[in-house]
Amino acid sequence: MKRFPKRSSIDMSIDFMNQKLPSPIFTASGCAAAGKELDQFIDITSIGAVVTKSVMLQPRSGRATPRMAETPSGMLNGIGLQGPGIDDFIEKDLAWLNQKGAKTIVSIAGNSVEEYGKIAEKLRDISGVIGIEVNISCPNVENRGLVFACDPNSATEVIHSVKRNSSSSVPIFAKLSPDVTDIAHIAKAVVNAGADGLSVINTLLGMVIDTKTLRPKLSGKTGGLSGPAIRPVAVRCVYQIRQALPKVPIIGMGGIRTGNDALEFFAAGANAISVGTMVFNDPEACVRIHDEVCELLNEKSFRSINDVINAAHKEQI
Amino acid sequence: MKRFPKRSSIDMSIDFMNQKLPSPIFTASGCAAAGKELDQFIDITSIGAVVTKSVMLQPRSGRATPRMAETPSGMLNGIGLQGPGIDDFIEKDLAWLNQKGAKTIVSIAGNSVEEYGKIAEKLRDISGVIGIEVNISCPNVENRGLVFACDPNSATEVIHSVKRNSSSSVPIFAKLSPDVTDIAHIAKAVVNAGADGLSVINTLLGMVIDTKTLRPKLSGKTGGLSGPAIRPVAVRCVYQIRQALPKVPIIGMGGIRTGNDALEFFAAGANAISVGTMVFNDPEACVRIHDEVCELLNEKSFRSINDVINAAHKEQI
Amino acid sequence: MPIVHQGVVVDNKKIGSYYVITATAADMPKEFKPGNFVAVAIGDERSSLILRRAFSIYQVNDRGVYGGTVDIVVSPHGPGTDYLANLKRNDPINLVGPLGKPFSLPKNPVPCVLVGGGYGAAPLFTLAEALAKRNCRVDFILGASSSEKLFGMLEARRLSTTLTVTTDDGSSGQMGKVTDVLPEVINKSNAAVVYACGPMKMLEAVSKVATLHGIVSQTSVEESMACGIGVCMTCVLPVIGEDGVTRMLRSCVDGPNFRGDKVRWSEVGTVPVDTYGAPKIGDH
Amino acid sequence: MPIVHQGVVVDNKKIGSYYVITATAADMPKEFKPGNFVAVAIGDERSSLILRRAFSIYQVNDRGVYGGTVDIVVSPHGPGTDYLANLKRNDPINLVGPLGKPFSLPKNPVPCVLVGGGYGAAPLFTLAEALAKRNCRVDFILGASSSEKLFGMLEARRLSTTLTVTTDDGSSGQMGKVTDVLPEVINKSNAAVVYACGPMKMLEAVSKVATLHGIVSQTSVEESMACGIGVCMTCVLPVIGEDGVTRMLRSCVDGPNFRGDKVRWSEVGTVPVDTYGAPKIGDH
Ligand SMILES: Cc1cc2nc3c(=O)[nH]c(=O)nc-3n(C[C@H](O)[C@H](O)[C@H](O)COP(=O)(O)OP(=O)(O)OC[C@H]3O[C@@H](n4cnc5c(N)ncnc54)[C@H](O)[C@@H]3O)c2cc1C
Ligand SMILES: Cc1cc2nc3c(=O)[nH]c(=O)nc-3n(C[C@H](O)[C@H](O)[C@H](O)COP(=O)(O)OP(=O)(O)OC[C@H]3O[C@@H](n4cnc5c(N)ncnc54)[C@H](O)[C@@H]3O)c2cc1C
Ligand SMILES: Cc1cc2nc3c(=O)[nH]c(=O)nc-3n(C[C@H](O)[C@H](O)[C@H](O)COP(=O)(O)O)c2cc1C
Ligand SMILES: Cc1cc2nc3c(=O)[nH]c(=O)nc-3n(C[C@H](O)[C@H](O)[C@H](O)COP(=O)(O)O)c2cc1C
Ligand code: FES
Ligand code: FES
Repeated sequence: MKRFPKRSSIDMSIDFMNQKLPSPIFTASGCAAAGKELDQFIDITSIGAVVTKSVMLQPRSGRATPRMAETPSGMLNGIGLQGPGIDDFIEKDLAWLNQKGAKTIVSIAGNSVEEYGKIAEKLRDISGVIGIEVNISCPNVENRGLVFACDPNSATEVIHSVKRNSSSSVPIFAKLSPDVTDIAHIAKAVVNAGADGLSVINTLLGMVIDTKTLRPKLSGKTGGLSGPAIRPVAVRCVYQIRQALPKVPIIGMGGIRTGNDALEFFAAGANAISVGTMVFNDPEACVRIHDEVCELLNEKSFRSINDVINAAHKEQI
Repeated sequence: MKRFPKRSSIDMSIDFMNQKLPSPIFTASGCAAAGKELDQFIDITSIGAVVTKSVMLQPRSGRATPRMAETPSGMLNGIGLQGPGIDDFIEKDLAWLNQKGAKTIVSIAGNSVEEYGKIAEKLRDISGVIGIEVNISCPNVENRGLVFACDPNSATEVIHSVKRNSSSSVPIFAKLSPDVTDIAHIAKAVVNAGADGLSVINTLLGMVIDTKTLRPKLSGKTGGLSGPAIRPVAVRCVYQIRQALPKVPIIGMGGIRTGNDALEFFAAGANAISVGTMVFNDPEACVRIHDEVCELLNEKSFRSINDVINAAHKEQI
Repeated sequence: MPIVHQGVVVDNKKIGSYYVITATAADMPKEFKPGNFVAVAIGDERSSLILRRAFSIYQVNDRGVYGGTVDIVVSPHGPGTDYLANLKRNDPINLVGPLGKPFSLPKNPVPCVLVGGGYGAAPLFTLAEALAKRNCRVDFILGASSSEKLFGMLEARRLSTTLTVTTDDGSSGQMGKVTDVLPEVINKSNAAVVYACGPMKMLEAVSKVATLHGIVSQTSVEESMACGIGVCMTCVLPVIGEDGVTRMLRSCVDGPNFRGDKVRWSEVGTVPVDTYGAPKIGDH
Repeated sequence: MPIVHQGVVVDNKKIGSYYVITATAADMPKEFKPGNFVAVAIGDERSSLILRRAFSIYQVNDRGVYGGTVDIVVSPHGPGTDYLANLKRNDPINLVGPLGKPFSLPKNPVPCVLVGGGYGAAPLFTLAEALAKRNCRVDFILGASSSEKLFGMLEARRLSTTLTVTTDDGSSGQMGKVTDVLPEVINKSNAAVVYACGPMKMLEAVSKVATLHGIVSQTSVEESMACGIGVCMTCVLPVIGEDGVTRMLRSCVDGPNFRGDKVRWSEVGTVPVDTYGAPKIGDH
């Protein structure tokens, strides 16, 4: 029996760019594949949107195992962007999502500025795609493998190229890495480059040493830290970016486990949120969190999710 | 009854710069005050060194409460460097530590490059001080409040000024912030500036929103994230710095709770470790972890702590 | 000297809306003085809650069948207190204590009024016994929002000359606040000292009344604590010292028991501008 | 369809060095097929361990006094399995299941050899019953490092024509590995299929033997899993497809049961260079 959102008097719908969405709660890229598996547990058309696993131009095997390590209130992952490549993705995964009537945000990743553009090109005029999330936490092979998201210039180039090659009606979200000295600075750079919104945050770079072998546990040595452990960093990033950019749409994420966690992100400035790692713990998480947010807003006698967005920035009464 | 280290065949002593220390396990600055309170639970002369709360030139009241928030497997703090000022510190705290025969690493903090130098000057030729840890995670009032540790130039200036003003026989440790794009780059800069060693890492900048008020929970809005939650980030930082600087002495810290956690840091490249937040959970932690490391080395039939330091960088056999 | 003790739960009784937990505590009872507290760990190393929770010591027994034990009174309202409320007999529980400066006792056998708000009554019964030993007359006032939140009425009656009860909703005793009845109790008993433990607002009001009557008050404050042993500086509040200078004092080691007239109640949660070392520039 | 079920522990029995946990599971038994597994949460929202642990379903009961229940066999050796081993009757336990592709069963009534290493025996008993229903002869081989790590000998005997036991230390059955006796069992029983569950090294050896004898093997692999439901891509291993192309397949949804001759055993833990989409440049 799938879990459906409970009836509630709270208006959870949001105006997401030019789209009306039933809920501000999305999946997180890489934590929901392309929606099909989760649809056994929840009705994926009942959540705000399905953010798909970052897809690249070519099929990718990803990294060798071990690809993950558990950490206190979190996990480290180094999947290496395993995926079918954009053509297969459109033909199979996107087709399935469309036939289901799901709202899809396609996450894309590339090894070069050009590759990002090519993928965006392929997604032109494909129905069902309500947004493109640009995962710039990838090493730029043309720049000593420096991660795009950590360099304002490379980040800018990527967004330019995606924007140029995709249809103007589809909003572009730049997904930012917290592993930078000044995330608000990067945020401004990508928005100036044409990003319509921001996804905040990607994982933190971390390492776990296997004390049996005294070597890094992941085959890729370092990996991305996610889960409740990183929530305070994610909330801080959303807050800082909202301070710097009062109007830009933000999809907040990072360790969201409960409706109360989600509320922290909305108050900090998120217009929508993604639930990632906690889906592994609870496949129904997106719908459960939707219900929990409704209950909390009810207790606080708010009417709509819009009543709490940015609340932390308003002056204390 | 204080907890003393168990007898063990393992040689846990380290050559720390020009000093021989009985254990590679230290307290962490701000998590042990000036040793006196902890000495009720453990004999502070039995651990490697007491790293004292960062002291400034003048007495400081610190911030208003709330100063802390609990987070998943961690905590957020915004104390605001409450302290007696360097003169009182030397007269009372350091005097007590010396009379006890403790090995002390004095952590210092300043609002300006000049202030760091003045504090270092005051510590010249004061006995019992085996090292100075320079907490550069402070806003530089002369540079738009930009944190010294986040800017290679300011960091360099601070280390210069401390080095210039302190006696050459006392090693200087620069304590680095993980909130930077490239921590190895900062590490190289401060070592070139004369730092004899590095302390890695300070807290991550984070925020918790109180969902009752929908406002930041800490009076200072943001605070420092610490505890097991951040351990994978800390291990990664130590590993990256060891890769970049094969010889520099590193004091590793960040979420160390058990002997197994400590082993991760030693393998990643730490020559010594500091235990911070987990002391709040277990006042005997420093000694317990010492014992646990001994047991683990025994099981692995190592003879000395030096056998595992840097192990993760050696080629897999 | 405080100790770290890995103990077990001997008993967990629900009384009103509270849970009275008895835990083995080795030598803590020998070290105990009225007003001390214990810091309790929430779960083992698998727990995501790494900070201890502070609880006043309600009773101690230094040579029961289980050796030394301590009793605490838990009011469940969050993850830590909920966890403790659900503990069962023989469950492990890790305690650090006894912690904090105890109540200071009068040198002479003067009358004392003890005011407890809700679970704030917990530390007052061992205090009453200590005062009785010094031949001090003890009058009790217990207050709460409603009757099920009153704690220790029978004991309070047994240990006192008079017991006055107030509840906000009048569900038991007199309807109102403890401070509505405090002046009369002070006058009738000729009290020289008022001891109070409960919500900060209550402590503020009590110390005001005491000052008005020209008598001393000892208030047991409740500040959020990360370590409980004096090393973290999270539990501070502005207190005026002997020298008239206000300092941010740690309630875990300099308190939790402070002279009411020394605490700058209206400025708790701030750093008064005249505080020693108050920020000028570049605070962080 | 798998479900998320907040259940309770009905029973937890220690057997040898294992713990057999019976948990309420609502409708999972109805959905169950031999070879499925469940993903079990380690503690509640207070727990710092957020990833579920995977366990083969050992038994199911779809209409007991507690409604549907599932049994799992837990070998404690780390925080998660230790936690489960300590669960008591009526403790809450959260399950997701049934998960994974079940064993594929032969169309015809051919003889089958079932090989279980340690707790790897757990999924083989429901399989044996299913095979018996199809009139397949079943021969069992159980192996372990030593006798207390053998699981389900009595059941194995009851459900099979022959049972052969091996232990590394000879503490019970024949001293040695399951593959020392497998060839003879295959020959004697004229087996057409070998089913195996246990350590990866054992599975590799078993599938080699099966291939040598020109028969099929079904191996149930054990890869570290973060989600168990197919969304995270942590549990992959290189498997050759119908089209002869090697892909990194998810053991949680494409497995855990694979044809032994299709798994590139010696390259598990690597990405073979000829794998579909294998890295050329810029992998991360
Ligand atoms: C000296 C002292 C004595 C106390 N005595 C008792 C007692 O006898 N009985 C009782 O029920 N409670 C007592 N308290 C309060 C008790 O410590 C808190 O209710 C408890 O820590 C809340 O934890 P939680 O996880 O349930 O709630 P949460 O609010 O989720 O706690 C989150 C964090 O905030 C801190 N915190 C929250 N509320 C308080 C508070 N009121 N005081 C201190 N820290 C807080 C917790 O320590 C924890 O770190 C005392 C507190 C102090 C300082
Ligand atoms: C399909 C499948 C069926 C299984 N059936 C059983 C069974 O019937 N009985 C049984 O005792 N165990 C079984 N296991 C293994 C069991 O899942 C692990 O022993 C358990 O996850 C270890 O958790 P831990 O916290 O105790 O150990 P840790 O080693 O501390 O676990 C840390 C992390 O690594 C993962 N992990 C560690 N070892 C393994 C492993 N061998 N396999 C998968 N993940 C691992 C854990 O999931 C966790 O995320 C099965 C595993 C899989 C994949
Ligand atoms: C296993 C795993 C795989 C991920 N893959 C991607 C990915 O392909 N693209 C991406 O932008 N983010 C990816 N992420 C990051 C998440 O989308 C999210 O930004 C991050 O995990 C923080 O949110 P969380 O704590 O809720 O998981 C991945 C995270 C995990 C745990
Ligand atoms: C309450 C608190 C106060 C701290 N104060 C200081 C400080 O004064 N100076 C400093 O360099 N680091 C300070 N730190 C950071 C710690 O020394 C340590 O670098 C960090 O907490 C990571 O280690 P941990 O996870 O073991 O606590 C403080 C940390 C905490 C939790
Ligand atoms: S709680 Fe740490 S100093 Fe008081
Ligand atoms: S465990 Fe997540 S895909 Fe298999």
